[in-house]
Amino acid sequence: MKIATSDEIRAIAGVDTRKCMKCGKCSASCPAYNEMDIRPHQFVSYVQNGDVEALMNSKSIWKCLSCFACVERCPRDVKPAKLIEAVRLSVIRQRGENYLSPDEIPALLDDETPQQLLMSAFRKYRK
Amino acid sequence: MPIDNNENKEFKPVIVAFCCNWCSYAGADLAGSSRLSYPADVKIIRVPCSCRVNPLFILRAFQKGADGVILCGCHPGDCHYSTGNYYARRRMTLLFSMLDYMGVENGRTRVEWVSAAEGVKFSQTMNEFIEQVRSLGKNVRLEDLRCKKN
Amino acid sequence: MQEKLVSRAKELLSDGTVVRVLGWRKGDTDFSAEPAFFESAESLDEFTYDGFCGANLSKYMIKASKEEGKTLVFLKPCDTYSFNQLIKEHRVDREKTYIVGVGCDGKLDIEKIREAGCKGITAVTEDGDTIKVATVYGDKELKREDVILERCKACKGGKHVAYDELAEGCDEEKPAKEGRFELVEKLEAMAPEERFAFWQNELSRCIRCNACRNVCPACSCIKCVFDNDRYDTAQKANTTTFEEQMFHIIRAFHVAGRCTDCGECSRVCPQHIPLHLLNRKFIKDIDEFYGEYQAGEDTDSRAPLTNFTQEDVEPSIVKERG
Amino acid sequence: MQRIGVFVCHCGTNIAATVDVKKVVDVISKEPGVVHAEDYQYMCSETGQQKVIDAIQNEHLTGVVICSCSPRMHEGTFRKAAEKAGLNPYQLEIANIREQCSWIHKDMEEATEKAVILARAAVAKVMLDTPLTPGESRVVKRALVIGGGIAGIQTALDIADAGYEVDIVEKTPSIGGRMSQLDKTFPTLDCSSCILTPRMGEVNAHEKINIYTYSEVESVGGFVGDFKVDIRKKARYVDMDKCTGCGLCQEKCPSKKNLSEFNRGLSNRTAIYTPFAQAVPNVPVIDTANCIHFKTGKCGICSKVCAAGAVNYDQKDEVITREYGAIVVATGFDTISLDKFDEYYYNQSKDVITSLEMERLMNAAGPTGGKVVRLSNGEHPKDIVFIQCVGSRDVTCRGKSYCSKICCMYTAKQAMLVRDHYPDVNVHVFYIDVRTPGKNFDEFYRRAVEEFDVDYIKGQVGKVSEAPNGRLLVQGSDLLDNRQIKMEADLVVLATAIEPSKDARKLATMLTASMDTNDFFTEAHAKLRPVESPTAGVFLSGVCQGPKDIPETVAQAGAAAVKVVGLLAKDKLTTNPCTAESNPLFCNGCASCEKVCPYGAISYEDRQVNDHGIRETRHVAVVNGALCHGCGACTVACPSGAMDLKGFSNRQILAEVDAICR
Amino acid sequence: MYQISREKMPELLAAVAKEMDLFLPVQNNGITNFGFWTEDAKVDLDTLKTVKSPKDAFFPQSEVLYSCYQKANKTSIEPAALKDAPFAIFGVRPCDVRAFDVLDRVFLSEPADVYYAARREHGIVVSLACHEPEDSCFCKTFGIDAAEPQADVAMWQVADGYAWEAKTEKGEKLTELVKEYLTEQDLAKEVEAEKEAIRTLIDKMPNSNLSLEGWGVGKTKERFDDPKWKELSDACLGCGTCTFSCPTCQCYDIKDFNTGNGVQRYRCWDSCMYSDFTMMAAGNNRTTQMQRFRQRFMHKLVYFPDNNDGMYSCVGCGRCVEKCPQSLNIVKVIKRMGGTK
Repeated sequence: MKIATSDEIRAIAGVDTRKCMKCGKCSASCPAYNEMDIRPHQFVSYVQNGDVEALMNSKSIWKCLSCFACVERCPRDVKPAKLIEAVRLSVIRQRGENYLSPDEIPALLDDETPQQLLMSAFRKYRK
Repeated sequence: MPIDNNENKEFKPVIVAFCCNWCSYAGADLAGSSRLSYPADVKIIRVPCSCRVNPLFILRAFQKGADGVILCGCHPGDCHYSTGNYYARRRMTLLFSMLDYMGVENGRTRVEWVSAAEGVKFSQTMNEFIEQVRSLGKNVRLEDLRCKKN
Repeated sequence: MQEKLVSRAKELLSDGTVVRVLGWRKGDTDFSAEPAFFESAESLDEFTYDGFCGANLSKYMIKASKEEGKTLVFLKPCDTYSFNQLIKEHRVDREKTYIVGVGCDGKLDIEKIREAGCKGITAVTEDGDTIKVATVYGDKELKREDVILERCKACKGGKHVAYDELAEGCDEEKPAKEGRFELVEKLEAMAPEERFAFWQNELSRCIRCNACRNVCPACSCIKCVFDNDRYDTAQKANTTTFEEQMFHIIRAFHVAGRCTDCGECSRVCPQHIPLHLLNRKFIKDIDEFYGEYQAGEDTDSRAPLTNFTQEDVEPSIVKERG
Repeated sequence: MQRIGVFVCHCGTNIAATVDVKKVVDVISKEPGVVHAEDYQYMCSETGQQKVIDAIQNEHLTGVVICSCSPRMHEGTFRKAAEKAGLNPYQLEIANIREQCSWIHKDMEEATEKAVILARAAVAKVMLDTPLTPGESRVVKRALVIGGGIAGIQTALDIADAGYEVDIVEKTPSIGGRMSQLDKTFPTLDCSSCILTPRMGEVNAHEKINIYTYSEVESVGGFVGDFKVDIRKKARYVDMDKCTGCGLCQEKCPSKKNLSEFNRGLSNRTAIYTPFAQAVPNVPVIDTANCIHFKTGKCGICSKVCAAGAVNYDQKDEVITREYGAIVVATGFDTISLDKFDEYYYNQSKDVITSLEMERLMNAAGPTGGKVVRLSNGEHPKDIVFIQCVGSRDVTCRGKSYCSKICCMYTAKQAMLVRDHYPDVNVHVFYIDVRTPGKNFDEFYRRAVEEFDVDYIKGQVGKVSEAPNGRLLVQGSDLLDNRQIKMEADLVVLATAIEPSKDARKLATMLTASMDTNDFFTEAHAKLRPVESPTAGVFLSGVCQGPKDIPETVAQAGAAAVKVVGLLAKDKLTTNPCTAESNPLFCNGCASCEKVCPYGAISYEDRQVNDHGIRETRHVAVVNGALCHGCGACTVACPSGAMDLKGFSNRQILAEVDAICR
Repeated sequence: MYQISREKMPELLAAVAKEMDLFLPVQNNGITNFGFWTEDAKVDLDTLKTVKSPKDAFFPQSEVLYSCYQKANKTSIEPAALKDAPFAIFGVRPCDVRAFDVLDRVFLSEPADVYYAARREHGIVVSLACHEPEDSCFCKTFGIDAAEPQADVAMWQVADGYAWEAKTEKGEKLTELVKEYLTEQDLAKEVEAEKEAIRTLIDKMPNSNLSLEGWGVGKTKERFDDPKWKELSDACLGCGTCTFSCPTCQCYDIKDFNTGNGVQRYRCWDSCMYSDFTMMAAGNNRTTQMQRFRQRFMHKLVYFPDNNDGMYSCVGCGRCVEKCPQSLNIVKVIKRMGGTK
């Protein structure tokens, strides 16, 4: 897997990571926090510090619900979800890095899962 | 910076420096009392504030034979009149951009913020600026042929 | 269209809403309509509104505002920006103005028609996008797009920003035309020597007739610095190339942030100097440095040169961007 | 014809060692207009000055150029000498041939040449000098203080104690301001009203101080030393002179369910009310929106029970005009609205309160008599969560980009006091940074942690919601432990950002005083003139200028008072003669100059002009010399050159340019 | 009569330029004006109307009259040198040739203007008949024949070149100088045909036969207070486009310029349309644009004929007709106030 640079991530996300004042409100707001190995607020500092590799290998990018609570509540306009999205895109845009394959779908299906969710999952986890 | 007198001995540029009374003129005085030398090509005109400098003055200087014009004022935020240098900054940015657009060498104009405490910066700035103007040579793109010295 | 405008003007004259009408009078040829004041219903028979009514009438409202009573003025979309700017600078009296907004499909440039090879013109008729030109040497058909004024090629989009009423059929907005800075960018991309040569060549034709200044709605000074002996800036002729530069730089600077890009300066220049490229350079710089700003869009915003932010770019940007 | 005298100073050897002074005299004496040129060892000495005086008188000089040290050094000296000789002091210019010539150059020829050029430029300028006379304007010996909080009170007292009359205008029914709402003050924990109330009494009793409560500034005219201010005294419907402050009317008023502004809506008050017990003046006002008499025409109980006959339903607003020499702005602050911060559940739950509400809750005179309770059910809380930086340091459109400065300390105070009064209550504080720069401040905060066991958590709260059991659920992060916290709480206290009073912007416009983007008043100079507005005669006191705590406010209030006293102590103001001046013949009234003037010195007038035979009325700019500081911003904004600056006129600067480039 | 082919023309011009200054229509970015010949100048003899007229050749837009210097308390005055060598003006149209006669009336009547007189004396005018007249032309109104240029040398466009005829002694001399490029030929028939074609075309132009009734000698009282002046001038911007493109306007201002080394006294064109024209202590005696506008046309059509044996000072070149920014012009004035069309 080709590892993206911090500048690329920032460019995709359109986010200035230097604006972060490390208040942790993103992580405080995150409903998927406990599922994540690297937490939303850490995404910001990892990108700032140039460790994108860890992020690309982290399971957090698949756990983020894209609920944008962190984007809404961030007082500094840093938008962690956009960074997570950018890292996720950097992964799935590469050949063979899709996170979801159609074969897996039948097993995941149940009556409660809306069609819409499948669609968005495909959009989010595949190129 | 030592001045290389051998290489450019012939060309002595005429340089007009507009300095605001409160910061930059005082900075120039400090450069003087600290004996920080810069070439005699620079002549300072004292103005109350950088915002007093009309683009007309700058063009007139070039017309009458100046090879470079520099404007010095208080650092943004430190203007004695609170806001003067902010206006000066916009005016000069646009004016210099226009001169550049018309093909006048952009090294002939400069704005520098020099506080009353920055004698060193004043002298350095002048040395740098003169060097730059010297490298550009005589101003011909904005000259008035009638004012050419015989 | 024209009949409707005339009858509306007559109505407003007769019901006393206005005491005079500012519009265009038919010329002695198809292509020589002139701005004119009409004070009676009969005189309005000479009123015209056609492709050659390019003149921006807003500046005449300075004069009209000094007269007694209200004036009806017909303004094309782009003229209304100039009008707003004049309001902002207290040069015209809104209370004494009744604006009827008129539509515009792009005004014609007789000089371009001549340049397209039409000599000895006896008649010009508009037929949609086709312009038919009858000449002593034979007839010609031209495409409107090819012979519209420079400014119309950068149309702001046909929106009236000031009016009391809109004439029929001109409420539809068109998209603003792209590419208004194309030529500016081309010049910026040139080497300084080339730019210098370009402008020196263009400005060398300047005859200092002051048409650009006198027609400019932003140049509304009672006494221009270039007419004022007090500052040694008065020049009646360009004696050297410097004075050409001086006049045009200072003029462009004085209207920077106030110029609505109405293009009158380029329209009237007898020597076809692309003066709008100076104004557009300032507009482009202002947009880039201080955020998009359209002069005349409103009547109360601060013009970029009478405003600032603490984070403004430094003048060194000119050097740094290369 | 001008007759210019040039005097070249040797300054011992300071100048003469590098500049050939004799040669300068020789060359400059041949300049057109120069009728006298001489050199001397020390021009600034008695003898040197006498030479200048003699030459002015003997040679009938019309202008003088001194080639010497920087004008910043001796311009004043030589101007005085010129004046003594009968020459207008502003017809003298200095050519700086020391700091800007002899001291920085080594080559004599070069330095001499430059000295000549500088002298020529000065001659060119002095030729165009016109005699200038500083104007004079009167000083009204009275100050206006706008705002009756601690800032206004302190400023008023200090000015009054110096012997000048002061009026305080306060928009609410009583002076006291925010400080009167506070319980204790950090870091000493003394009771706020115990220290404030005596001050309020002092103000009330001071013979030099006049208080207009329930009043607002309606318009401001004039300029430094001579302001004219219209003050609207809103109708109280209670006669100030007759009311004895017995309080019977409030006891009997049947309209009782109106939210108390003073208690931040946590309790009710009557329609006729004094905001709090120690109010000054202790005279109630009638809130007409809720008064039964005003709503229905019936009732009238207060009027009936008032033994003094002070209630007067027919009272009308009254506008009075007063003159002042100086104006102090002390308009204070408010907390921001939390409407955009739904994640904190403030609008949804009674148990989420702002810190200012917490102050009222903890105050013995407050709605609960000082008991900290859950407002939803009146129960004693077990867990209290404090959240810092609510809306502060927030660059989005929801909050304020600045630090509100006081929150860290009052949160520590409130947390400490809660733990002190109720050792059984757990107190958690979510913080981003704890900022304690101040005397005894960090010690105070550490005491909260170390002595009172307040639980400080580094992290922000993301969400407050209601737990199924009716308590509050606080979800936050603990950045140091890298974990997300979910805890239940009974009370959540928000350290809400403060912002300048809403009315301040309107006032700033009236005063032509500038404001920053956050609506804080701008100071004349951030470092050197922090209590003055750029508008002459307008001074700043308290939070209206920027967030600050009580000691800082009081210190600034005193500083503002000193500035006011310094101004009022003068009998006349001499105005700077180097001011801008507009030529009505060239002015086109475009108002560009007015927009860039930092002092509001430019206004517009319709003037009759005679422009070479054309007589007409024009809308033209007029500069008020008393307000103009002479920066010249307007001269460049003016496209027609109508605006010029005396002493640094366009022609003069152009002449200097010409002389230098010659 | 001689002939010169189109191909040979550049060589002829170069030959003239070698001997003297050569002033002729040169194209710059599509715009043609008179200018000095240079090796890379784009000579343009086809464009009928230059933007500016050739009057600069004799009466330049600005010229230094004398300079003053001050050196060590001494003032010296140096008058500008008078033109003392022949120079040629090439490609002047018949109307512009007539304009020189108008200027002569002003500058050569006593006391003669020495600067102008010297140039006039040394200038050789080579004119060119109007092969393709334009709609703005109305020279015929003033009795000018676009087919018959009156100059030192006259040229007509024929087949693959130009017919060349010297008409004066000066013209003969010039012909001598360039003889090697000319071929002697009988072109009477071709030239006559060209003249006929020109006259036919001129007659088709809308303004060729304007009536000058109501204008000319002695019409001051009749015209001066005509109410039509107001409506005609309402749109006038007061710019100098008409004046500065006009071949006969002769007003000038005299000004000083401080060069830093001395003072140059120069004169430059002025326009009676300008609000600061003839500004005096008491102001301009014409305070409204209507008065200035009236002055310009009254001067051309009434005052000048009054003082110059009926000679109009308009030659019908039509430059102002084409160039006025607001489409105001002398044709409209003549038509609307002259009674008949």
